[in-house]
Amino acid sequence: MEMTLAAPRVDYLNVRHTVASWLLTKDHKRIGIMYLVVVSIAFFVGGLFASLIRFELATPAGDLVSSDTYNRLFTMHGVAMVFFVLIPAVPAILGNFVLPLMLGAKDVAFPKINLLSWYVFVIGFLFTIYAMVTGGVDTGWTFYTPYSSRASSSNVMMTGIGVFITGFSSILTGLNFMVTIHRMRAPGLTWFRLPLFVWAIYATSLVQVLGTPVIAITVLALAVERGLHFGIFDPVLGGDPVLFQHLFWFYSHPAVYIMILPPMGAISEVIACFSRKNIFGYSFVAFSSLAIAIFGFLVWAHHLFVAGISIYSALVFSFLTYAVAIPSAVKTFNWTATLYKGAIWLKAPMIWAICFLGLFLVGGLTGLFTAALGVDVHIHDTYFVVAHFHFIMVGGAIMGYFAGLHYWWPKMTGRMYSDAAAKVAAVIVFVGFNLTFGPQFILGYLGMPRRYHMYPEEFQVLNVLSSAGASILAVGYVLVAVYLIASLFYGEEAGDNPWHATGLEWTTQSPPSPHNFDVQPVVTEGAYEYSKREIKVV
Amino acid sequence: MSHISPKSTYYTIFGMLMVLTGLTVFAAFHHLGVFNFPVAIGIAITKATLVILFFMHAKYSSRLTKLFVGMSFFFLLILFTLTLTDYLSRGLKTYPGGAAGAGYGVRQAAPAHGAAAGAEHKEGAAEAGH
Amino acid sequence: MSSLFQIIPEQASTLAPKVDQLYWFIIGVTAFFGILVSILVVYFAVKYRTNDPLAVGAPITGSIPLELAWSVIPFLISVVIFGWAAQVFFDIYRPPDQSLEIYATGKRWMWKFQHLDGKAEINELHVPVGRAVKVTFTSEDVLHSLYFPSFRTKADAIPGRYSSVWFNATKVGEFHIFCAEYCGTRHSGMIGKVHVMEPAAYQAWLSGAGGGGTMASRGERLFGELACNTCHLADGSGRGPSLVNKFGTQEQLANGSVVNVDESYVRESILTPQLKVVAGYQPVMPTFQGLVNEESVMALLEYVKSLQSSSGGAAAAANTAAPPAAAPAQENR
Amino acid sequence: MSDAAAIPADAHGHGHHHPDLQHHFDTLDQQHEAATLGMWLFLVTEVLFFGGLFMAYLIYRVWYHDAWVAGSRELSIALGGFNTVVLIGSSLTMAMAVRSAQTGYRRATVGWLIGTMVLGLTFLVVKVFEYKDKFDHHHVPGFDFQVDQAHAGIAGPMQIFFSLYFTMTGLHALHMIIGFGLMSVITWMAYKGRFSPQWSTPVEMSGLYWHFVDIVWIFLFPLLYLVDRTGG
Repeated sequence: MEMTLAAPRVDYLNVRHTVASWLLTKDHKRIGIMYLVVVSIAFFVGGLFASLIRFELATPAGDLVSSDTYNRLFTMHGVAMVFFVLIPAVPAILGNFVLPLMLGAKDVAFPKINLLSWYVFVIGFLFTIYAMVTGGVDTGWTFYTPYSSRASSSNVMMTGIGVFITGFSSILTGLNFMVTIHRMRAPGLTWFRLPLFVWAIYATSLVQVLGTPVIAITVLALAVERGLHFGIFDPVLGGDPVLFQHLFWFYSHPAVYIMILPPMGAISEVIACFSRKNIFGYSFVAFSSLAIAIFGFLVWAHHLFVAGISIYSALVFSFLTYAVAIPSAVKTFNWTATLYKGAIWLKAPMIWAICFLGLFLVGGLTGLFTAALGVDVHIHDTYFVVAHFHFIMVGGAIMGYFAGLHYWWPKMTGRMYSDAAAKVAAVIVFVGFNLTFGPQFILGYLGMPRRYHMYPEEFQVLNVLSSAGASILAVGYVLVAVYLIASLFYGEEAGDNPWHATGLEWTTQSPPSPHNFDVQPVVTEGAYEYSKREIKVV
Repeated sequence: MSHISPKSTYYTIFGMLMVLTGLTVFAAFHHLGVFNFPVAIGIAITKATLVILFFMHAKYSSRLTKLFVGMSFFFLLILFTLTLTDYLSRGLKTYPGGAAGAGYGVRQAAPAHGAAAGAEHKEGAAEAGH
Repeated sequence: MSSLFQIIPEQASTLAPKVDQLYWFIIGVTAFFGILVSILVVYFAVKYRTNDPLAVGAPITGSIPLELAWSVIPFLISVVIFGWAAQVFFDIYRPPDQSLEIYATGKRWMWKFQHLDGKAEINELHVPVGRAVKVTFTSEDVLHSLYFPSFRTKADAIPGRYSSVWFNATKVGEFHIFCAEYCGTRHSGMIGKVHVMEPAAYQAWLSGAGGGGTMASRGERLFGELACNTCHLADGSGRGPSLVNKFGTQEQLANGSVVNVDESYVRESILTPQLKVVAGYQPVMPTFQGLVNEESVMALLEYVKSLQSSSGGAAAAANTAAPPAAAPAQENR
Repeated sequence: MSDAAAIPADAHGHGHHHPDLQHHFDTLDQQHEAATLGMWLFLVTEVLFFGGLFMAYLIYRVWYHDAWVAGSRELSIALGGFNTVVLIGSSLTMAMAVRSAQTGYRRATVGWLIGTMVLGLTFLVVKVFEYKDKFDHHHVPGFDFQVDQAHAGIAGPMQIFFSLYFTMTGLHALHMIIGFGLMSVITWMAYKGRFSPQWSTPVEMSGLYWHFVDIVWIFLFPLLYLVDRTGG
């Protein structure tokens, strides 16, 4: 763009301008931006479906769309949001952009594979979009057999292929990051000097590498059953549909941690920075990420408590589920304690982070209800569960993603957005979100099952509240898009380190040069040594 | 850089793999009761370990590599054991008894002309095609 | 029913208060921690706020005792919730011995209930108040889930096997039945009403029009029509084992293992008879998969269950004249 | 991108940089370690990928043992055994190819690689004949699946057996075809003299992949062909 003084600095954005220079780039920063574009499109698509769902549910009757359409709407909402927004949002966008910077590396370990995984992602997305525009898919994002393999007449195959392909993108990204973290750290950057975001990304990558192949094979088994009429889960032949659910959730529960761990990492960065403090209990927060990733693999069958598993097995999984709740609780307590005696600078990213804390708290605590066997029988597959996982995935993951995005936006673009607008947006989203999903807890306990197109009239009041909240939420998200895009054109220059943050990514220019660092950085201290700066008495 | 094994190591390992292959076939033709399966699996695991350690040089690799190899099988074991907590305590022998209706709407019921046709048990690819 | 301010559904079964008590307990625990953390976050954020970007916070890096405290205390509370919830769970999934039995099948998109005396109803279920009722059900097509919110119980209907829920209704009235597992187009239309009635009214309803023989008698008829009775002779001299007094016992199988003769085993033996052959018999029974629907299987099952001691004689009659339609069944075995 | 412009200048400058050292690594060693680690991580995902099917196999094998025995006996132990020998042999030739590359024998590398490819192709050809046999005997699920009279009662579970058989061996064969493609490229590179004792990473990586494919078969052979061969 236009620069005022001196010669314009070369950065990763202005080094070349051709379309080819973007599409063939191996620069992790440009790839991160390209993910940002695609994920934003997917977020818009998924959001559009969500709005239609909430419109329809404003009245008990099915008066806006047909049942078949409604079923396609919530399925496509789920597929778009889970596989194309939540899973890639923080790792592939923010992770790609800042991870090598944080490590003091020139790039990720395998830049070509990094680009490949973007293309794989886009191809998977195109397959899914194609499935959506040519009739959609109506199985629910969970693809339960035998409905998906035999009964559904929608585009299950095409969507399955899309999800399968996208899985490889996720695997390749995770693999790339793991190797990068192991092998590309700057001199002096020991494991316990790593920013917590890196720990979170590492834990996430572990889940991506270990879990994703299992869903790949599960979707593949579904595909051969549907396409070639093989029978692997087919009860007519003696197969067990519950086995599909086991395999599906072996990935899809840990996938929740793919979604929430990286935003947790981003939150650790933001909270440490804007409290001007070491994160409280650094090693506990760091290891809790790993613990969540590993324990996350031990709890999947809590999605199956009423699905026909043995009651003894349910006991085991319920207990393990409580075990995985502990590391999340530890994180929350540590974040809270970090604020204590901090020098808290309430800039926009911090407001987003505080809103994250509030929503994640609700999401996490309501997990105690769903993990409790006796209560879960009642609330399973009701709106209670819908509300619970939206609090985690939207209230937690998306809020955390936005906190991180606001935090690193000046680094990514070199421009500063309107702080006031960002704070207002955070509050609007927070309020709208609570209004949307708060009533759904009550709806769920009252017994309204999820995926219902029509519902008994007594549920209308709460549904109307929820729909009203959704419109507020939509306003909040649109506002974010508006001021972030506006900042590209009108935003003032951010400077290299607008937040006065520690961390290697803030030592280089904004936007960073194509090679990240002019001089190889050497690390001599921990990640959040704010207190070693000149002390100003608070 | 990377380890270079003498040729003789490779030939020895190949020989052992051949012997074990012969052994597993041999075992399959002998009635060992409940042990047939564990023996077959045991031999397969031994063979796989030989390949991993020597052909794939895991024996001479970094500890991290070894950790990853161990990790993959550890998580596979988690998948197996925790799924089995369900199947074992359901009563491993109680499996679904086939669905009576045999119909999902798109698939026709089994042959109509009496139970004799059940012997053929053609699971209709043709009917299910639409 | 002041639905506007209602936040829990009506408690209409003995299970409901148990579930709700636990629910309120967890609400109490979570509210405590939720409010505590929220207040701390807001309080710290306000108290320690500054507009000076160069200010730094106090050099605190952590505290092991605190970490231990907030790991161990939540864990202990979790264990309490876990234990309590497990107890409720067992109550939900273990029906009392003397339950009124009702069969149901889910198919897209309706629930069909069958009473033992032969009455069948669709998307309606009449039950007496104050008596334990056990619903045994399966699905004819895809997954469904039989959900009684006011009774706080549900279970998935899985094609290929039996599930069951039980409840003891405590209130007379009408309550929802939902399908809770997504099953396609009219998933949200797969709903119904359970009518809880005074025992007398229930009896009156039962003896009303409809019916057409008890389930067991229908099963007996099928037993003849399908020529089951040509092999399963009551005195055990047939090509198949006698079924008299068989239900609820244990059976020695040809492969050496032992199986409980329960609903699942009877069902499986009708549909896939050669998977578990009783010791001493040849695997000659043809499969009835595709020849009988789930309702007929349930009728047959109910008939087998009725063959206890005294009533066994009915089957023992073993009218040797096999219906011609089923005759080819034995030839190729 | 500027790095694209910067590297060739560096690389062809006959300076201290090896031509195959990518710009974002400091040393060939670091690059080699990263590649090795990446490949092993990829194999970790492969283990779990096949693991899902093995899980299904395990459950159904215990449930439907008779069907498993019957299904297994429809498979040719001779062809399966022959293929096992062929594939383990190809692992040996692959290991030798890696060794030759590491020690800098170009012709030997090419020779061993071609040997590996020939053995791999042999395996696939045999597999084609096995598949054809299954089609002829109507043992392919979904394609007019039939079993003989004696097994009519376990036709359903047998169909599950064959579903798993085809999915597992099909995926394995697909991996071999991919490996074959990889190997063609590597052989060409070896022929062109791209590898040296300092840098033979691609050969080593292909080797790891090929050995993994071999390991999968080491499990598939006893699990599918040798369920129980005692008695008639």
